[in-house]
Amino acid sequence: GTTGTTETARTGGGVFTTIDGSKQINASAPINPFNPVGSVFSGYNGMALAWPKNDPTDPNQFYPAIAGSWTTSPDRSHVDIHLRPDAKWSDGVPVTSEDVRVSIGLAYTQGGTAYALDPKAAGAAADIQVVDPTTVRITQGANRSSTFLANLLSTVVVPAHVFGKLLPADFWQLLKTAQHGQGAVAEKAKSAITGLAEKVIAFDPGHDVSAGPFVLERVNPGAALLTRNPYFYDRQKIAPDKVKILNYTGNEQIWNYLIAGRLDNAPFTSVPTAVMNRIREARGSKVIKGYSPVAVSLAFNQAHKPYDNVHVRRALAYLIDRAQVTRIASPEGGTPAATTSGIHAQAARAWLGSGFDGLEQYRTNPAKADAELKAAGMTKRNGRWAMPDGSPWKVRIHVPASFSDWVAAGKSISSQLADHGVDASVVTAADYTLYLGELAEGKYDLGLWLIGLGPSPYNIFQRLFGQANGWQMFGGRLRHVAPGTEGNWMGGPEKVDADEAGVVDPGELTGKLNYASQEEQKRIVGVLAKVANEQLPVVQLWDYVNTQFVNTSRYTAFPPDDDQALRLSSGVWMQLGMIRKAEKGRA
Amino acid sequence: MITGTGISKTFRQRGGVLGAREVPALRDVDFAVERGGAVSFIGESGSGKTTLGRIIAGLETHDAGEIVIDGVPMSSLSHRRRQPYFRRVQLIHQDPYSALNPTRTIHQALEAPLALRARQTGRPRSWIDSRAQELLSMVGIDPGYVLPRYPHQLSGGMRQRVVIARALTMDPEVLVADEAVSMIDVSLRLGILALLKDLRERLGVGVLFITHDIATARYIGDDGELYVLYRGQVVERGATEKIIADPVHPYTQSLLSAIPVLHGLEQPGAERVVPKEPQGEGPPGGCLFVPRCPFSTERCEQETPVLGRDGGPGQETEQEHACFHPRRRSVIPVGVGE
Amino acid sequence: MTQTVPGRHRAAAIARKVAGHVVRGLVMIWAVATISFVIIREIPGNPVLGQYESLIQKGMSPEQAERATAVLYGFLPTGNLWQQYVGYLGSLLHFDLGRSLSTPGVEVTTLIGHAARWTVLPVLAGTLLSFLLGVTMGVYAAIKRSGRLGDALALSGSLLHGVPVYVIGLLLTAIFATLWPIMPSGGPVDVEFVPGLNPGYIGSLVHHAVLPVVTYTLASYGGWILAMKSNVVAVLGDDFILAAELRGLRRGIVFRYLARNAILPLFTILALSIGMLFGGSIFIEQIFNYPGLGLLLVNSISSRDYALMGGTFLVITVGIVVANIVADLLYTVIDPRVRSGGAA
Amino acid sequence: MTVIVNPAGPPAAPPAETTRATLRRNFWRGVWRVLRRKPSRMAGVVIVALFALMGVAGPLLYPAQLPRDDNALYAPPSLAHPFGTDFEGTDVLALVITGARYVLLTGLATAVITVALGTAIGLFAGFHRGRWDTVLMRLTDMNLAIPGLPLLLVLSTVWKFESPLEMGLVLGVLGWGGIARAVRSQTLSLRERGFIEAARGLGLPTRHIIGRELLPSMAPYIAMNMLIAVTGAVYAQVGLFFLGVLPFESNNWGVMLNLAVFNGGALTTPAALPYLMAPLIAILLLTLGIVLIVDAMDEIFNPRLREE
Amino acid sequence: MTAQPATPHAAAPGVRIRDLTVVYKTPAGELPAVRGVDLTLAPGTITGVVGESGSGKSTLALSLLNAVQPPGRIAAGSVEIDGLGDVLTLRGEDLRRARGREVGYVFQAAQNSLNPLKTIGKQLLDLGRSHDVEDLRALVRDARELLARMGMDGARVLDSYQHELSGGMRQRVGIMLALVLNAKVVVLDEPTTALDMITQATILRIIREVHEERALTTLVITHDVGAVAEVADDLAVMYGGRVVEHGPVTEVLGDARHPYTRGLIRAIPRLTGDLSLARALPGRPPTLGTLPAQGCVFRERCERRMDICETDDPAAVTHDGRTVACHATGRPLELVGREELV
Ligand SMILES: Nc1ncnc2c1ncn2[C@@H]1O[C@H](COP(=O)(O)OP(=O)(O)OP(=O)(O)O)[C@@H](O)[C@H]1O
Ligand SMILES: Nc1ncnc2c1ncn2[C@@H]1O[C@H](COP(=O)(O)OP(=O)(O)OP(=O)(O)O)[C@@H](O)[C@H]1O
Ligand SMILES: [Mg+2]
Ligand SMILES: [Mg+2]
Repeated sequence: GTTGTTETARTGGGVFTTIDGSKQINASAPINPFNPVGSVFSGYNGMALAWPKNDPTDPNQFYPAIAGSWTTSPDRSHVDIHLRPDAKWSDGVPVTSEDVRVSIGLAYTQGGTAYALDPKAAGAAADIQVVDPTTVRITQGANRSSTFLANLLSTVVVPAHVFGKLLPADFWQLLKTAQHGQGAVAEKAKSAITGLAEKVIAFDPGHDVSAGPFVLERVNPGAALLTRNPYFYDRQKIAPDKVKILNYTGNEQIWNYLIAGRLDNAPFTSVPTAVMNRIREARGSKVIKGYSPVAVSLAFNQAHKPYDNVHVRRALAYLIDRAQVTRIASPEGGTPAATTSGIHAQAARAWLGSGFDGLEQYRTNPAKADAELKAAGMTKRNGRWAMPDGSPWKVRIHVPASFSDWVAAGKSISSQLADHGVDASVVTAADYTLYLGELAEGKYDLGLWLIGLGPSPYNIFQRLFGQANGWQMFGGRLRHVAPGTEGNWMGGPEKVDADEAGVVDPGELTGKLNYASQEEQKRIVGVLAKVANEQLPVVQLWDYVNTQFVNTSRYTAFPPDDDQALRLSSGVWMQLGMIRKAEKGRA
Repeated sequence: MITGTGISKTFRQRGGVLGAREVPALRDVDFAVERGGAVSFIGESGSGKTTLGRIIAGLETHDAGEIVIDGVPMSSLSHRRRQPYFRRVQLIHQDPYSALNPTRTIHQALEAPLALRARQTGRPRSWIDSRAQELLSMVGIDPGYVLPRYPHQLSGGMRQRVVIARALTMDPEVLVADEAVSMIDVSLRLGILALLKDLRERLGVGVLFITHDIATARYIGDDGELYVLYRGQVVERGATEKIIADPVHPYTQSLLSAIPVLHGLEQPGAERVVPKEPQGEGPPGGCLFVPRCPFSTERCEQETPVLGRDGGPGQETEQEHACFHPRRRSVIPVGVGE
Repeated sequence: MTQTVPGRHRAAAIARKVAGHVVRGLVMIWAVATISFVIIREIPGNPVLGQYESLIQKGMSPEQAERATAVLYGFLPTGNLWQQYVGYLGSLLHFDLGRSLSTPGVEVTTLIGHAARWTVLPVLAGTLLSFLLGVTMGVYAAIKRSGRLGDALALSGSLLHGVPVYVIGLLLTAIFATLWPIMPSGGPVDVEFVPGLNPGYIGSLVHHAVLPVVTYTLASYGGWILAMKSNVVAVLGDDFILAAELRGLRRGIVFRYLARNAILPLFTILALSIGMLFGGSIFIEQIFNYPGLGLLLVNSISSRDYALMGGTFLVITVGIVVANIVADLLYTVIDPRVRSGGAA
Repeated sequence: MTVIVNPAGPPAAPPAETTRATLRRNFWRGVWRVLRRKPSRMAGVVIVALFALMGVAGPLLYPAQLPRDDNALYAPPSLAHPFGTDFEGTDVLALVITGARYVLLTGLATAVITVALGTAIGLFAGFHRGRWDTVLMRLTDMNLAIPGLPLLLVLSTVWKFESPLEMGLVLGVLGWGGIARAVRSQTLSLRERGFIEAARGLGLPTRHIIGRELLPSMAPYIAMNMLIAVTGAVYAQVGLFFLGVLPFESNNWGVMLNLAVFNGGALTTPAALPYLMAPLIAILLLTLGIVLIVDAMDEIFNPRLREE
Repeated sequence: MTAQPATPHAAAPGVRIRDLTVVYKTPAGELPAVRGVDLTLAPGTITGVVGESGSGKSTLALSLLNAVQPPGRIAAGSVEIDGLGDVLTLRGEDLRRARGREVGYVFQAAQNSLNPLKTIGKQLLDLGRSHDVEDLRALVRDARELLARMGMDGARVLDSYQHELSGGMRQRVGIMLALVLNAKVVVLDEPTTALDMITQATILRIIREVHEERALTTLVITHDVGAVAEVADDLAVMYGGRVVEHGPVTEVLGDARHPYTRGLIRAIPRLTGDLSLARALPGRPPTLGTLPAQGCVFRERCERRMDICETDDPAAVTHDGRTVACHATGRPLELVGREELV
C-alpha cells in the first residue's frame, strides 16, 4: 500500500518497493557498508564517490555523486576529487574531505585494487591528501592502471564521525610504514592494518547515518525499510517517502512479487518464458533491457583428455546449438553468443569493429564436428563417438544445482550432444561454492563459467588467460604455473600461435591490458579475441542481457532501454532524477 | 539323578526410581530327584518355585550352592560343557499357550529338537518323523491330527501334551513341570497329571512338580516327596501323603486350611490355621514366617529355625520341618460318604 | 510385592535419574559436536570463490566483488586440526560458537538466536495445534472405528502421516499463494509495521505464519491421530474401562479415564517433537522462506559457513537431547506407575 | 492302580499333507478376504504393483535419451503429454516413469539396510541382554536423537551420494534406530514367551532360535516396517533433491520438483504446474498405496483387529 | 441421596433370568454363547456358577447388567431384578444408574479393573459423583469401613494407586467399590482367579461374610468348583452356554445328576480319597465354533450318550428344587457309568 502524505501527494510520496540484487537482507547484520551483508544499500543509504556508467568499453565513465566532479592528470599519476559542497549526512553534518579520507583508510583495512598495501600492485594508490574540506588528491603508485579512476570513484563513503573511531590514531603513519617501509617493520604495519579488518566489518553503529537519499529505519528478516533523508543534497528529486527493500532467497520469489505487481523495480533475474508472460500481464509491468557485461561459457579443462585437443573443443562448439540452449536456459536474460571471443558481443563490436565478423562463428554443423572429431582421432562406433584409444567418451557437463538457467543449459547441451552420438550427461554440484571449489581443483572436465566481465578489457581476458588458466601475478610479476596446480584448472598452453601476431603468451598480453593505452588495448584485445576464438578455452554460450523489471503503476520515468544507468540501483536512478510519482498511481 | 545343595538366588533389580533392590528368591535350598521319582514343590506366589525350576533346568544362574547331575557337579564345568547335562532336565512351562511358537506347526516344533537328537545319537533323519509320531501317541494324542496343525488350532490340554512330548524328545531324566496344569481346563487337568505319572512309571523319568495346589501334587505320585517353600526357604519336607495328613509347620497348615471344602463331598477339618496379614518383613535373624504366624513366640523372632525332625520334647516328626513349635493340626477337609 | 516410596527417597532418586540423563546427554552432545567438527573440516568447496562469483553474476564489477569477499579470508580457521578441535571444544564450553562467515563479524549464537525465534513461533503453534486436533480426531476415529467416518479419519491420518511435509507445503503454496493468492508467499512479517504489540504487526505476523503453521499442522496431525487412535483402541480393550462402565460411572468420567490413559504416552512424544522443532522445519522454512533455524542451516551449507553450520546443527541436536531428557522426566512425573518405580 | 491316558483328539483326522496345504490356502484366502473387504486395499496392492513395475520396466519403455519437442516447452497437458512437458519439451509422464527407478531403488536399498541393521541390532541386544544390550541401546538412543534431515544436509556437503545404493546406505545407516528399538522390545517380550525358553532348554542352537523362532514371529512386523521405511527413504531422498543440496546426474522425482519450482516457476505460474504436480502425484499415490497395504497387513497379522 | 450405612435386614432382591440368549457375531455368523438360560437367584443367597473356560459364564454375568460388549448381543430373554424390573429393557441413564447402585459387579480380572492413573480414593469419588451421592465424606467413610472390614488399612488404600496394591488387595478394593453404594445384587466374576491359595481363602471368606452382613443376593462365577463349594448356597453348572444343572450346592456336589457335573467333580484333584477313582473328562470343552448346532451340547464327551442326544436339546427339568438338562436323567445311569470304569 502507498501512504503518501498530502504534502507530497502531487510530486511524490508512497513506498517504493524493490529488491537489492547483490545481497540478502540479514536482520542480524550491522549497518555497515564494509560488511558484505551489512544493511547498507547502495544508492539508498549507501553512497560512493560516484556511480559507474554502463559503458561497454570504458570503465572510467561515472555519474557524479558525493564527488561532484574529478580531474585526472594526463599521466594518470593523480586524481583530484571535488566533493559536492551541499552534501550532508542524515544528521545534518556536512560531508567533507575528512569523511573521504577516513573511508579510504577503512578501505585499506579491507584490501582492494586501489587501496592495496603493496604499492607495487597495479593501480594502487600511493598517497591521499586532503587539499581542502571538499577536495582530496589521490596519487597512484608506480604501476599505473587504466582503471585507477574507476576504482577510486567506487569508494564507499562513510561518516567520519561515526566510523572514524575505528582507525587508530597513528593509522596514517602506520599506512606509510606499510607502504614505504622495509622488512619487518613494514610487515608488522601491514598486519596491523589488515588486523583491523574484522573489527571494521563487525562494527555496528546501531543506527544509520547516511549521505544518500534514504536512511535505514528498520530491518527484519524479510525486508528493510528506509525513509527519506531530509538532508540529501538532491532531495527534491526523490519521489518516494519510503523504500522497502525486500529480501529474496530464490528467483521464484521475485517472480511472484512481479506477477503480483508488488515490486516497483526488480534487478535482473533469470525468468522462464511462461513466467515472463505472466509478469508482462501484471498491471503497469514493464521490462527494461540493457547491456550486461557478462557472458556464460562452457569451459574446458584442458588437462583432461580429450579436451586437450583443440579439435575436440571445436567439434563441441559445432555441435552445440547456442540459440536453442539460450532459448531453453535464459530466453529473457540472454542473447545467444554470436561466437566465442571471450567478450560480450556488444562490447566485442566496439573493441573489434569489423574484426568481429572475421571470427569463426561455429554455426551448428554436425558435418564439421564429425570432421573435427575424426581429426582428433576419435572414432564412431554403433552411432557413438569413442576416444582414440577406443574407450567410451563420456561428456559430463558440470553445473551448480542452484543456478536453474545453467542447469537447463547443461541439460539442453547434453541432449543436443546425445543426439549426435556423444554420450553426454549433466552432473550438478550441490551449490555454487562447492562447484567453484571443485572446478578450481580440476575435478571437472567441462563446466559452465562466467566470462566477459567488462567493461575493463583486462578483466575480460583475465577470466580466460588469468589465474584460472595458469597465469599468476605475484608482486607485480607474471608467471605461468603448470596445469592442475595453484588453481590452474583450465590447463591451456602457455604460448599459442596467433597467426599474424606470431607466437604469443596470452596471459602476458592480458596483463598488459591493465596499463596499455586505448590504442594498444584495442590491438591486444584483437589478438586475444582471435586466440580465444581459435583455441576455444571455452565455448561462449550466451551473453547476458540486463533485464530489469519495473512497474509503472505507482512510479514512472524509469530509465529507458540501454540506458547508461541501467546496472545501478533504483536509488541511484532517483538521485539522477529519474523516478517520478505516477499521475493516477494511487492504488 | 539330580541333586542340589544350598541353592540360593537373589535378584538384583536395577533401574526404577529406587535404584538397586534385592529380592532374595531362594535361600539355601537342598533337594534331590531320583530316577522315576516324584518331587513336588508347593508354596504361594513369589515363594521362588519358578526360580528353582528354572535353575534346575539350567535357564537361570544361581548365586550359591551346587547342582549335581548324574554325579557331575555343574560348577566344575564351563557354560558350554554344562549344556548336555542340563538338557537332561526339561522344563514344562506353565502356560501351554505361550510355550509353543504360534508361527510353527506341531510338526516343526518337534522336528527341530528331534533333528538335534538324531544328530547326537547318530540316527537317520527318517527316525525323526517316526519318533515324533511315537512321542505324540505316548502323550495320548493322535499324531495324524496334531502334527500339521498350528498351536492355536489345539485345545489347552492338547497343547500341554504337545509340550510334554517336545520335552521328551531329549530323552530327559527329569521333567520340571512348573504349574503344568494351572492353565488347563478343570475337566482336563487330571489327564495331564495322570500322563506325568504314567511317564514316570513307563519311562522312569523323574518329575519335579511345581504347584501352589497341594491336591494336584498328590496326583503326581502318592509315593512322592513334598517340599513346602516359603519366601525362598524350604519350611517342610517329607512324603507327600504324610505332610498332607500331618502337617506340622504353621505355614503348611495355612496352605492346607486354605483349600476350599467341597461341601456335600467333604467336611472341613477340625481346625483351621489362618495366617495374619503380613506387616513388614519381620525381624532380621528370626523365622521368616513370624510376621504371618499366628503361633509365633519370642524365640521365633530371634532365631532362625533349620530343617529337622525335632517334634517337641523327646519326639521326632516323620517329615523335616523348620519350626520351633511343631504341632500337628488336622486342618484338611475330610471326605464324606465315599 | 510392592512398596511405597517415602518422599525424601523419591526426590533423591529423581535427582539421581536427572543426573544420569544429563551426563548421557552431555556425552551425546560432545559426540555430535565432534562429528560436526570432523564433517565440517572435511567439506570441499571454497566459500570465498563462491561469494565472489555470485556477486559477479549479479552484476558487480570484479573489483567490487573482490573487495566484498576479500574479508572472508581473514576468518577462515587456522592452526592444525587438533588445535582447532581443542579450541572449538573450549569455546563451546563458553557457549561460543564462533563467528559467522556469511554474515561476517556476527556471532553465530546471535544468528541462531534470531533464527530460533522464527522457528519456535510457527512450529510450536503447529505442534500444539496438530496435537490438539490429532488427539481429538484420534479419539473420535477410535470410537467410530467400525464406521465409515472412523475409517475415513484413520485413512486421512495415515495418508497425511505418510505424505512428506514438502508435498503438503508445495501444494498449499500452489493453491493459496499462486492460484488463489490470498496468503503471502513468504517471509515472516511485513517490514512496514513497527515491531511490538500493535495490531498491524501482529496481524501481519499471523498472516505470514498461517501457511507454515497449517503445513506443519497437517504434516504432524496424521501422526497424532494414528497414535491416539491406537492408544484409545488399546485402552478401550483394557478391563478398567469396562469396569468403570459397569460401576455406572458417568460417560464423561469414563471418557476422561479413557482419554487420560490414552494420551499419557503421547505427552512424551509431544515433548520429543517439541525438541525436534528446532530441526524439523527445514522444508517448511525453505518453501515459505521463513527465516528459522532450518533455513539458516540450509543457507549456511550453501554458503559454506562452517561455524554457522556446525553451530546450527549442534543447537538442533541439543534441542533434541534436552527434549529427550525432559520427555523421560515428564513420564516419570506424570505416570504414577513409573513414578514409584513400578514399571520402568 | 491303572492310569488312564485319555486320547484327547477326535477320532477322525485328515491326512497330514492335505491339511498343511489347506492351511496355507486358508492363509491366502484370509488375505484375499481382508483385501476384498475394502476395495481400497485392493487398489493399494494395484498401485504398489504398478510402481514396482514402473521401477523395473519403466526405463525400458523409453529410449535412453527421452525425446524432446523444441516447440513445446512447458506444453499444457494433452493426450500426447498427459502431464505436459518440461522446460526442454520432454514428456513429463515419461520423466516420472523413468525417474521412478532411481527413487524406488534408493527406497528399497534403504529399507533393506534399515531393516537388516535394525533387526540385527535389536535382536542381538534383546537376545543377549546384559552389557551388549546397554551398549547397543545407547547407540540406538544416539541414532534416534541425531536429527536425520539436518545431519543429511550436513553430510551432503562431504558426501555426494552418487548411486542410489550409496544413498540408500547412508539413509539406512541413519535410520535403523526405530526398528532396532522396536525389535528389541519385541525380542524381549518374545523371550519371556515360553517357546523361546523352551527352545533354549532343548539346547537348540541360537541360530535356530533366532532364525526359526524369533524372526518368523516378527516377520509381519518387520515387513510392515520395511514398507514404511521405503516410503521414508523415498521422501528423504526426494526432499534432498528438492532442496537442491544433492548433486544429481540422472532424472528422478526430486530433481523434477526442484526444477519445476526453482526453474520453472511452478509455484508462480500455472504453466509449469503439471510439471510439479506429476512427481507430487506420484509420491501421493505411492504413499496411498503403501498406506493401504499396511492397513491391510495390519488386519491380516493382527487378530485383535480382525475380530472387529 | 446419601450413602446409607449397611442395613442388615433390608430385604434382598431376587433375580430371575428367563430364556436368556446371547450371541456373538463371528465370521461364521451369529453364534450363541449363552442359550436359553433360565436361572433364579433366590433373595439373600449366594449362587455359584461353575463351568469351564468359554462356557459362557462371563457373558451371563454381563447380561445381568445388560452390558454384553459388541460384537455380542442379547438376542432374547429377560433379567428381572426385584425393584428394578427387566434390566434388559433399561436404556441410557436408567441403565447407568442401575449399574453400581443396584447391581454391583466385581470384575473377572479385578487386578485390572482400576484406573492406573488415579488413586483409589479419587475413583471412589468419581463413583459417588456419578451416582449423585451428596455426602461424599460419608461415602469415603463407608468405603474405609468396608476396607477395614476386609482387613485393610482403608485410609492408606484410598491413597494408593492400583499398582501399589497386591492382587488380593485390588480384588478387595473391587468388592468395596461394588458394595459401597449399597448395591443389593452383587455379581462376582472369577473373584479368585490368579490369586494364590491363602489369598483366595481370605477373599472367599470376605465374600461370605459381607454377603451375610449386608443381606445381598450374590452371584459368584468361577471355573473352580472348590471355590464355589466353599461359599455358595446354590450351584449352577454351565456347559456350552447352557445351564445343565442347578440346585443347592451340597446336593449338586453330593449327588450330581448331570453327566457333566459328575465328570467335573470326578476330575477335581482331592486331598483325600482314592486316587484311582479320579479321572479327567475325555474330549475337550467346546468353543463357540465347535458347539453342535442341534442336540445336546455335551454329547460328544458324554459317557451316557443316546441317539436322542444327537437331535434334541434336552430341556431343563426342575424337580425337588433341582434342575437338570439331560435326556438320561431319571434313567438308570449307575450301570452305564460302572461299565465304563471297569
Ligand atoms: N527376573 C526376575 N527379576 C527380579 N526378581 C524376580 C525375577 N524372577 C522372579 N523374581 C522374584 O523372585 C521371587 C520368586 O519368584 P518366582 O517366580 O520364583 O515365584 P513363584 O513361586 O514361581 O511364584 P508364582 O506362584 O507366582 O509363580 C519373587 O519375589 C519374584 O518377584
Ligand atoms: N468378543 C467376543 N467375540 C466372539 N466370541 C466371544 C467374545 N467374547 C466371548 N466370546 C465367546 O463366547 C463364549 C463364552 O465366553 P465367556 O467369556 O462368557 O466364557 P467364560 O465362561 O467366562 O470363560 P472364561 O472362564 O475363560 O472366562 C466363548 O466361547 C467365547 O469364545
Ligand atoms: Mg511361578
Ligand atoms: Mg469369563
